[in-house]
Amino acid sequence: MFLKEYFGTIYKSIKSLLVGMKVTGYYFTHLDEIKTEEYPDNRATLKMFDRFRGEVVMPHDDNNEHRCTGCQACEIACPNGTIKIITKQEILEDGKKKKRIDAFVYHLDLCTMCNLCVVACPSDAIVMAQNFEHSVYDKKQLKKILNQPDSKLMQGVE
Amino acid sequence: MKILLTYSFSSLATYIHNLLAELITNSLLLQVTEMVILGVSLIAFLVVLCFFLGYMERKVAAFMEIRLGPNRVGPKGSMQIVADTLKLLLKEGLTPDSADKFLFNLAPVIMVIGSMMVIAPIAFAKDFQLYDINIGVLYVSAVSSLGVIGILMAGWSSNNKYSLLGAMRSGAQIVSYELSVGLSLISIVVLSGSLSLGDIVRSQENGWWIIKGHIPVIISFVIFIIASTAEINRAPFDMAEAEQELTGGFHTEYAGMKFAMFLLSEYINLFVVSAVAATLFLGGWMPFHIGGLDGFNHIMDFIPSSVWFFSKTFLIIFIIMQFRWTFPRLRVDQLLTLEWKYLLPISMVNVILVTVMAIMGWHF
Amino acid sequence: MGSSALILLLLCGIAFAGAGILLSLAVAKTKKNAQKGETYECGIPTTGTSWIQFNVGYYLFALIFLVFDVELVFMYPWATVVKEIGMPALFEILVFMFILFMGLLYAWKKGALEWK
Amino acid sequence: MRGLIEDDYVTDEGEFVINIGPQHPSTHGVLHLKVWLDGETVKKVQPHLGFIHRSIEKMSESLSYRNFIFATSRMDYLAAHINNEACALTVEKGLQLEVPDRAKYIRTILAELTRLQSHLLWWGCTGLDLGAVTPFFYAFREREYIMEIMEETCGARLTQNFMVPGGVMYDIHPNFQKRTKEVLIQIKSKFQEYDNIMTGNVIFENRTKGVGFLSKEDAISYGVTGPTARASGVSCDIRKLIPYSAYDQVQFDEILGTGGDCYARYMIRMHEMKQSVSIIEQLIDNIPEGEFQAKTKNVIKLPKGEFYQRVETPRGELGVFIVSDGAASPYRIKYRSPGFSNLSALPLMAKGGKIGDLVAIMSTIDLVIPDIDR
Amino acid sequence: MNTEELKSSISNILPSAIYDETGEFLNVNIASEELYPLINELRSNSEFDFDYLFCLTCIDWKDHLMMVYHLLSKTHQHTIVLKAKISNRENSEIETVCNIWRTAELLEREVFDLFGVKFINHPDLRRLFLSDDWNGYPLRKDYVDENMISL
Repeated sequence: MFLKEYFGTIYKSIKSLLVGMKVTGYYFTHLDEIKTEEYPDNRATLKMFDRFRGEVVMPHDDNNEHRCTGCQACEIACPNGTIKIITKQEILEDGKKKKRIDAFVYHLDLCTMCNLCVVACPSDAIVMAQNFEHSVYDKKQLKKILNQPDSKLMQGVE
Repeated sequence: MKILLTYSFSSLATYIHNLLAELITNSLLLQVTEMVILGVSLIAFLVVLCFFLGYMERKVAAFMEIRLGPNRVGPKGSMQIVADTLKLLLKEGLTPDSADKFLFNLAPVIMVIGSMMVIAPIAFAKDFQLYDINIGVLYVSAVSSLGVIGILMAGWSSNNKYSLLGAMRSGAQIVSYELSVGLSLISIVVLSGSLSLGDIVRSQENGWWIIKGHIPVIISFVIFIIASTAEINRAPFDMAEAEQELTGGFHTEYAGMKFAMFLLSEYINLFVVSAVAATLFLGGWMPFHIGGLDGFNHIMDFIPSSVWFFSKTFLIIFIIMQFRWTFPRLRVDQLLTLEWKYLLPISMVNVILVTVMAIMGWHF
Repeated sequence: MGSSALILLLLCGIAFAGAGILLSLAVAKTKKNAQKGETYECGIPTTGTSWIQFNVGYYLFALIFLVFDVELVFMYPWATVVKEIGMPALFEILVFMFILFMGLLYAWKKGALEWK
Repeated sequence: MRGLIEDDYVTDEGEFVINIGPQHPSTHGVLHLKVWLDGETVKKVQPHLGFIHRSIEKMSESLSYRNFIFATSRMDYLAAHINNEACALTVEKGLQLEVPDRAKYIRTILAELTRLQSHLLWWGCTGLDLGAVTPFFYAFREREYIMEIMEETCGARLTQNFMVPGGVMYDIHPNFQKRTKEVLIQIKSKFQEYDNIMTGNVIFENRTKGVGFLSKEDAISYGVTGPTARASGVSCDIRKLIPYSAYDQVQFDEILGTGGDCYARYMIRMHEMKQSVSIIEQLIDNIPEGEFQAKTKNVIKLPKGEFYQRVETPRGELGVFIVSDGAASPYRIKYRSPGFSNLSALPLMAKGGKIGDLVAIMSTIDLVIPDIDR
Repeated sequence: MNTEELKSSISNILPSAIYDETGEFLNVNIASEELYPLINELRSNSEFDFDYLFCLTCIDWKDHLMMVYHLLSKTHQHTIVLKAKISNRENSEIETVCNIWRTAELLEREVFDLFGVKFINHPDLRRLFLSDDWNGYPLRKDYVDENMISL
């Protein structure tokens, strides 16, 4: 009885070990199963999903116009204080004073890509970009001003 | 073709000797020069071997883990291990303040010596053997266990608790598995009737022992592979290192070149163990012969003996590597249970079986 | 190549390991500070020395191993001649092995083969 | 550095005290365990926490009800989605807001995908902790498919932040259903492989069977939840007991074990993966049409009161306890994290085992350190 | 037991308990001195059998601290919330419950660490997350951290 159990254990053990080795052996002989993504080399073909949240950007059209009215909804929505909107008073052609953004300051180093600012924006002025290569040598470079120099508010956006 | 088939260690040595004798007339100087050449070529061989084994291990591991493995440095990443060695060379070889400094620095040297000494009786090809010791098998099993001294020394002198635990584990482990290795070696000695590795290879002229000796020899082959994997501290028996438990075991405190020496000796040990297994069970450099079939044997002879030796050795190395990348690690008490309750009794009975087989002539 | 090979290998080992370590000493940049000299214990200062009386279950194994290893060495000379002597050698080793096996069983039943 | 005062380290003569963590390969993060050893045997374990304590509870007190959800993604980062869901459910409970069915279904599917990927990662890490490196990569291959689904629909791989009070942030991606079904087929075909390389392996069985026993009484008393408790026979699956989201719409089994050891915990999780696959299969084709988000006010204010929501994360029961004083941000938030209670049972389980057992126990109770420290 | 039965049973043990049913669970408000006898009864009496303490926390109501115990019975599947009011804010003390539910040991250490409530008879009352030389109790409403950056 003891011997039967003893050799039964040995048989089962060796069998289980061989079954395990079969799995690794299979992958060793099937190199097409390799799943490595050679990241910096596949940059050309690497396509991020369009919903991927990499950083906040402010799209500008060809006339260097953006849609940000400076309402600060995103600034309030942001949990981390990532966004700081600096406004200025601008005198329009008809003489009225209007609040316009001077600088849309975005601290990428504080951002957690939670998307709440994009959701909060009433005029769809900011979107999430798919760029994810953010590493820089100096942390200060992560402070970005999203509106381009001399850009204007798009016509019809209030 | 002729030269390729008939080269031997002695003819090569004579050739170099003659070449040097023309240049150097002083006989002592001549001998020293020859020794230096031999020594340097040995070291070069071992370093290249270790580089290759390191590269092979990475690639084998990578392919089993559905990865590509090293592929940046050199063609197909083959220079990766050279780059790593350079990195280790440039690293600061720290010695902890509280360590026993002399033993701490001596341990890696002992490890390397221990593993280098074992290659003396190994026949790399036909007539290509450093020293055919007449008690070769005994020598191999004696010297190969020198490594445990290095491990114990390293673990104890580090004055680190992980290291100490690792050293204690490997002490128990290597000491135990020594027995099974010895017994499975004895079963081949019984069959071939000689302790010399050269004789053992020649005794397999008409068939390797693993084929001639059928089941009992296969059992001792399996036991030998398992026990020697444990002897050289490789996973799943890497209790002394046990990264997940002891962060690095006996070499936790080692860095730089001192650490590289442990790595190096691990790879030399791996090679030596596989070479011994290939020699004893798979015929070493002996081509695949079947007793009686002269024509077939003759064709097999065309493949150089070194190719036979290395392909067998690397087959076994591959199997041991596959163990490492497939199995979880045993626990320290299970390790000893495996040896004392399974491998040792089985190999003891197996030796008797082999003896009966040898005396009755039941092998081919 | 005779026994000088062993001396050569010994020297090779010493030369190689020594040269490697010394070379790295020469090449590597060393900058010592107190933290580097500390014993590694996962980033927490270690408590006392590790050189204390230490309870490992393996002393027993070492003892059993000594017994078995001596017996094992006895078997090498026997193994070389067993084929020539034949049956008498087999009976001798059977008795020998039987006693050894009994010893192992005794140790097993005594619980000496459990790591505590 | 905390907990490093001298008298903390005074030990009896001849005792061997070893620190496992915070920088240790098998603590899965910065957990510090002080272990008293007798040879290889563990006499006593004392966890020291706080290395990654970020005071999310205090932080949430100054965040609005929309914003505090994102902070919980960083708690149990392997189940960020379920944490977010728990918070959203609590806020909805406070607002007495009816969530559209579509949102419920999407939440449930994503939660189960999260559970699946968390268990896959756990499976790989268990192998890694026991010394088998290769399974880790197999698990990651399948996990990567799930991460891709997450990335495509939620926009992020780990910290999805897809939950808003009242529903989900966006509607599902058009590829979502197709891709999910493909992944499920892929994963189902791999379960046998997992069994071959780990479950049936004799070394693995020896390493886990009978190791780290936790009795049913102890499990309840220590507040252990999730697969760890279910392995001891405690019925504690919140998805069954108090169904939330769409869990009342699906058929699934609560896996209960009896062993209470590492092997039982392992098997519970292996079966749970299969259950998760079956839950997703039941829901994926039946996502109802309609709104994916209920209308909420711009500034959410919870009525005065206390709201408690329990959900089942891959590690156990997560409780979100919100005390509101009627303002726009919570007065007090307490996260009852599963890992915290599970960890408290670790000293009990590890006592008397070997160091190797300690590692096995740690990996089978599936600790995620930020979840413990918060 | 349903809510009414729970209420009447608890009233038998502790007549001074005040009930609040506005929330999801039955809330029982008591004073901190009355806690231990009641909670011991709740655990050991097989009619209640509250064997599972699933949440233990503290709320700082500015003028007093309030310990909150969420109790559940695995056998009867009923839940109550015990709220013990600690009037003395500066020197807040309450009896430990960690000999009744072992999970309380770490949870009470957490409360001690972050609220400064001292648990009488707790076996190992030390800081849990913060360092031992930390000043103040961060989750109290009057806690001021000079290093804190306001966003």
